[in-house]
Amino acid sequence: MSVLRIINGKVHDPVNNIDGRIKDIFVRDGKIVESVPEDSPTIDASGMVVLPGGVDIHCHIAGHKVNMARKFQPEDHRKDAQLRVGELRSGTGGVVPSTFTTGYRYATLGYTTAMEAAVPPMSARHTLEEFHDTPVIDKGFYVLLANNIFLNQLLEKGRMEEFREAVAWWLNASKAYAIKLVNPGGDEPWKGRKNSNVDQLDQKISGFDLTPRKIIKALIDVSNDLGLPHPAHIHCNNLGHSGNYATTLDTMRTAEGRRVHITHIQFHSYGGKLGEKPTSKAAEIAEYINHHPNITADVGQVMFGNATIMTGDAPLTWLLRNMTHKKWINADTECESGCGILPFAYQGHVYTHALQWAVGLELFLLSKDPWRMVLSTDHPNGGSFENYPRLIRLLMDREFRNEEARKVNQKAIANTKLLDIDREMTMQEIAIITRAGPARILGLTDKGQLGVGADADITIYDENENREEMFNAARYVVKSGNIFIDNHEFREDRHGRIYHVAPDYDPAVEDTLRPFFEDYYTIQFDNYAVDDSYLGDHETVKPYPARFEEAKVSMT
Amino acid sequence: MSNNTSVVKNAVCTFCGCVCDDMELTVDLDEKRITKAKNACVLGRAWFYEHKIENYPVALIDGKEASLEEAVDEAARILVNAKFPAIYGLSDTTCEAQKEAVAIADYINGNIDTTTSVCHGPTGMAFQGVGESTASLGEIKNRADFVMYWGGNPAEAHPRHFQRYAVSPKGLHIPNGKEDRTIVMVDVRTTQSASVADIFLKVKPGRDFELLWALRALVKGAALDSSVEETTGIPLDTMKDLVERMKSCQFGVIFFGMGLTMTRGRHFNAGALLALATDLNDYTHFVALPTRGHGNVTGADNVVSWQTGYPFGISFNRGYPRFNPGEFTTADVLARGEIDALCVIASDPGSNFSKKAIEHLRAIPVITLDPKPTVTSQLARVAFTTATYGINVRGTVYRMDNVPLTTRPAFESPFPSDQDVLSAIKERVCELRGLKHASNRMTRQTAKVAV
Amino acid sequence: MKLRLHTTPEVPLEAEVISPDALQGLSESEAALLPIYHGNRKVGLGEFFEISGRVDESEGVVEVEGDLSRVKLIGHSMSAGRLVIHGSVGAHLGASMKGGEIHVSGDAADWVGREMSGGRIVIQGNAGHMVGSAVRGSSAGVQGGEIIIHGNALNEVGNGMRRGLIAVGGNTHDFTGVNMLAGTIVVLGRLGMRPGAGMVRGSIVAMERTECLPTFTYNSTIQPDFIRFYLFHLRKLGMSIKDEFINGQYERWSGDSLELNKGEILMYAG
Amino acid sequence: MYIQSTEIIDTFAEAFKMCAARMVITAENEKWASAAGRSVTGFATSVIGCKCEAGVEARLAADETPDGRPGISVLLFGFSPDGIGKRLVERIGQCVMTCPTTACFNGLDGGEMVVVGGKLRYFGDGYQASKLVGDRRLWRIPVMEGEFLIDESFGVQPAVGGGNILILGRDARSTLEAAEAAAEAMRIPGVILPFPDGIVRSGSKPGSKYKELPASTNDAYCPSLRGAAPKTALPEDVRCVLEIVIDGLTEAAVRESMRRGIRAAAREGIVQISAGNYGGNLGQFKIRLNELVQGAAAA
Repeated sequence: MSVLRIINGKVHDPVNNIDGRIKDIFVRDGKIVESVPEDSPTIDASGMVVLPGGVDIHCHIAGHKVNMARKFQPEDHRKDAQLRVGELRSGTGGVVPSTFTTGYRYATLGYTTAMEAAVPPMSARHTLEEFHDTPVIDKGFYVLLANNIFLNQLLEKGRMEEFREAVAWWLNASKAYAIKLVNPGGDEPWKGRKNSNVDQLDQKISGFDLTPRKIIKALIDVSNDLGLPHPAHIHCNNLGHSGNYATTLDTMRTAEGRRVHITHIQFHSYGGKLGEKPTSKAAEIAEYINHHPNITADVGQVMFGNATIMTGDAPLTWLLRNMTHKKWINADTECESGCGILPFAYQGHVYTHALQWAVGLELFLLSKDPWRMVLSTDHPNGGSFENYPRLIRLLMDREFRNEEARKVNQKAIANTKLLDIDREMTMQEIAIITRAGPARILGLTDKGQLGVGADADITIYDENENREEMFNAARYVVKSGNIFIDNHEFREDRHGRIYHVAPDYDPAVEDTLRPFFEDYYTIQFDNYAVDDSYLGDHETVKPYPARFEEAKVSMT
Repeated sequence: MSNNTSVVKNAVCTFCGCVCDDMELTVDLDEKRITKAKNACVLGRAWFYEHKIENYPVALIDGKEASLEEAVDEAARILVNAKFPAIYGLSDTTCEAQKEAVAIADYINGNIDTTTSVCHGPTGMAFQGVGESTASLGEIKNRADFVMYWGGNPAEAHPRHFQRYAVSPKGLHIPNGKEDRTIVMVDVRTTQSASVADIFLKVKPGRDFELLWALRALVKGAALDSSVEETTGIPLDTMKDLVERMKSCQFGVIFFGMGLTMTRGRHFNAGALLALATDLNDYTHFVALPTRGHGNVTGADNVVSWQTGYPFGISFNRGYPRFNPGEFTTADVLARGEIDALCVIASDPGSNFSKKAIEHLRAIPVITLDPKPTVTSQLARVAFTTATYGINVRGTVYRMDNVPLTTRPAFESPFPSDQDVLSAIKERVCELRGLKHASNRMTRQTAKVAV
Repeated sequence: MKLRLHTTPEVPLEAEVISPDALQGLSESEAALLPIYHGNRKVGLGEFFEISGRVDESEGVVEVEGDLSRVKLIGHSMSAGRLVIHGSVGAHLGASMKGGEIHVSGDAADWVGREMSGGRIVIQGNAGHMVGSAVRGSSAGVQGGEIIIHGNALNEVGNGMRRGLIAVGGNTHDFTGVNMLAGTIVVLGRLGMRPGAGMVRGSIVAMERTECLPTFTYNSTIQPDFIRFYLFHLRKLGMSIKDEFINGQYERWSGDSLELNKGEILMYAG
Repeated sequence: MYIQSTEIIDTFAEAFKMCAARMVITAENEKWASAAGRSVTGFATSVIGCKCEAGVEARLAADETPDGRPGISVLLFGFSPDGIGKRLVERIGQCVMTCPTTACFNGLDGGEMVVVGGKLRYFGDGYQASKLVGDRRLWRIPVMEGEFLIDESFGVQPAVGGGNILILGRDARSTLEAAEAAAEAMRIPGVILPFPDGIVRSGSKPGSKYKELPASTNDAYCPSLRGAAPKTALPEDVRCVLEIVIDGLTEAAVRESMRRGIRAAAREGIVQISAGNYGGNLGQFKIRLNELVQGAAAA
């Protein structure tokens, strides 16, 4: 079928220890191969940098909450239209772009894989429908299970076997890729009378004989026991609150050495007293992670400008709403999750926003292992994914970073170590935090690398001292061996692939689940699971322990 | 009735926005009709029994029978030749068909609009202005001890709403069903629904906004002029009592209907109600939901939103979506005589739009897709007969609370699905416009504009 | 420069290039090539308009003639000069306008001066809905400038207005000044229902009494100097203002108590 | 040179660069506009002792004011825009905002803008509201009677202070009569005469034997000190001297005002008309009396 040669490019492929060497890459049928005939179509990448396609480990790009946020903000879309080009569909951009635009714009930046990070099982069908209309990129999603009433009922009764089977059933029923925890245990108090939240891992969750710690531990364990390619993906309790770094450390300790991923950790690295201004505890968090190879994290960098807060942590959004007096969405999903959405803008002159910005950069720069502290803005919570090129420049260019730091609230900057940090990330390190690292953390062994057998997801940039300009528009983007961007021009539209897991489970668990559904859900148990017709081009990533052990070893 | 029958369990009823998915349909496969619809309400039964296969032509051009291919070609030509074409309807078809319709609108640089613009469009606009606190219907079933209906008549429009979701069911925190709930009904007249209400407020016609505003003031403890009793017809003490109940419930919900959104004040009425529910979150957990009419109107909102960023009332005439209700909504572009071609999917504007709009409808080429002849299809240049979604067509539909479900068709139809026809029109449009593999200059095609 | 509509459009035209900014410095033939949209067809301005003369550099005057009621976006984003329209215009006249002046001898459709930030629009006839308002989803409408409608206007005049002045010679329809953040709306006739709903700050002045929402409180009947000041200003701009309005007493209602309660509706009381 | 029997001394008035602001104060009727005007210009005779100089410039008819009510215009002079801003805040706050029915508008276009209403607004204790008309922001400050309306900012332009004439007469009565006539003639648009009804009897010289005092009595012109003071400027038959000080928006206005004053004061009983100066070392403007009189003759 299709073949391609990419010659004379400067290749950064950290998985295969290639750090800026001129190397030719060969592609056949969507994979990297040893060689192809000399007369194959050829891209001469002289003077260019060749990287694996970018992998976004945590973003919000599809599903019910994203779509609500989308139709919520017509005023944001109208400033940023995506024109239709030939058969490529039009759309709108802004902080929460339309689906086609999301696919095209990720690809334009050189990203070829992105994982939607928070989907209640009931919204899985919706998410997959949107994935169908999100072209070019490969994707998958994490399913929200930490506030699932049925699972929590099993947990409080200590029915751990059934718990594991039920989690496996839910992963199958939703076609998810990984297990997501958001503010474990926080939904019940929120949906209850007082609109409250939990703030301690050992606090009793209203209505249950259960604590957040038990939920966290159980889901970390079940992710590992099922051998899922990606471990439990945790949005810790107390997001955004001063002093929350203690909760974050406590959550990481709860893993007891087992594999876990802490997401948008920037939002969880604050000192100070609750209700007062936050301070930076980035150094403490980075230090802990440096010494605990079982832990991986993505940063959740905040970028100045417009953002949209969208999270399963609804009580947090209510707090923010009462501060900003802006329009606000709350959306509860029966028995499964909560959700809050509001438009937001990070402003450099605001102490807290400037501190958040600096904390994120500190986390990147104080972490010793780039494989375990990877790039994200928690799009669109910390800012749009379209900020990545700028973020990369902040990491690679100390002078630029310090210049930017001087433009913002100086009290905030003074409360961080940012200006004392000399580190500038290398191209190889950028290749790790945007490609090789997230792919490895996800257990997507064919992504984030350019070795023989890997997926032919390749991006080629013009070398440019200004890294923001360089990463802003890839000159070539090859997705599954097909050229999507050809010398800065869009080529034909392609669907990406959907990645999901399907761990084995004992079908008997359905007998346990069915009565609960009949009593407390409003859709029939038999209509709940999403069938394969929603997957299209997909890959079931097999859970097997070997893969997990391998990943674990490579990280130590 | 033949012996060749089958039973479809857990079938999905797509008649109204309740989208009940516990139907048990008995199907006569020879006669191709549903003979029994267990669990269906009176409306659902009518829907299931009514849709049998009739001997209509698959397509008509100018009232004459035509082949599917001819009709697709003619439809595509009409749309491609039009300078201001519009596509409308979409609330009674699958999401798969809706996706194709938006694609066509994009490729012909036309308008896309759904029946939302004439039902809960104002709610959509209100949502964009003030947001909303909402929940899936199971949360109401499991938690709501205060349930209010405003400007709707679910007993007649959504007959199973009380029973399945909001009034009588027992739930996690509502062990005794209706006994554990306070039911409040607000309307301008005593409807059949009022009989379930513990409290019924008869608001003066056209005064919903004032009443909502007054309730908001009471919730916030803001200044309130006593003239409100006279304007709304509701005594202040009644309002105060109601607000106390709302503030002190465990979990409250307000459902609202077109009695609110389509009366004077429209999107501001809806906005006032959404804001009231949001304000109440200072005291307790409180949500609000529109009761949506058509079986998949919520799906239309979702599909159009994810593809364009906007829910309805969209123009692609400049090569990208623009949103403006009133400017691009179908009833308005028709009434102003602006569009020069219209494609209607599963809707009948010819029977319910304004006189002026229908006058213009008669003057321009119209394309219809519908399982049955309608007033609009009688006027159409090209009329397709399509299979009925849900009954004959598998696909995705969204319940009024945005929960997606997959339909379980009862029997096959000889007619193509809306998706099939629209997909064929889309392909033909692309051919006619030469969009296939067109040269795609420039990357990151964005227009930083706000015209 | 003069433009005359020579062909009636079959479907609405979108012609934001009809503005002194876009036409400045162009010859007739260059101007004729400026893109406008006839429905979904991009055509040259010359296909619908006869163009004569040039835009003089100092005054920047553009005159337009013909039934422009199907021509949208005239004067969009205009920043300087004068646009004189002999006839009626379509939607979005002077939207996002920043400066200069637009004068229309006939009527205008919806969205006159939406999101305007400076300059002045004068409509001799009536205007449609959404005069000087915010776009859907946005909380901020007019940021500055002046809109003078000699006739009537429909719903949502000044929705989300933040600064500036809107004056209507006749009546307005419902929700005048809804969600106003600040600014001034003067209506020489009568306000429709629910004026000032959700207003935060700002003033709505009307010459006929209307019912206020229950979240507005009657303060007193006073004679605020600023009304005199504004009415004099409007008189200088050519509005016909009766002396008794200038010298009159006004009922002051403050609201909306659901918001800051710093807005006001002032109704002439003789 | 002489006008009739009055000798116009060949000397010059030494005037200074100053800055000025103009308030237009309107009210329900002339009475209250004048009341505000009197009050706001009170104790504003000399920058030396009052930090500013102010006076009523003109009375305005209803059609000459921004809100169509009768009013007055007041000029206020000082040495810096900053200082003028402070004086305006103090004086308008105490004398105009307090005065029934008044409103206070800026009367100068352009120049440097100083914030006045924008500071007084805080009196509104959070209830104040602003109105923006074009680029002009007005503040509405709620008061017990209704509202006080004032411009946020006032223009301050370069101006001329310290124009003067000295009227040297044979006796107190005729000197006062001549000074009154002169002051009457000198009130033209653009100038004010800051002293009581325009006339000052205690002309001063810079410095004093007492260290704290910046100025002291002008002994050379005091009839009673003839012989006691080191030197006198008075001819034998002069028994009374009165001075008229003029501040104006422009040098031309000051000159015109002085010219009119000299003409009106020159008469039987007035021996000389002179002017005060410091030898030409301090002021930026030297207005020679002869030029004024000759210029007028030429015209």
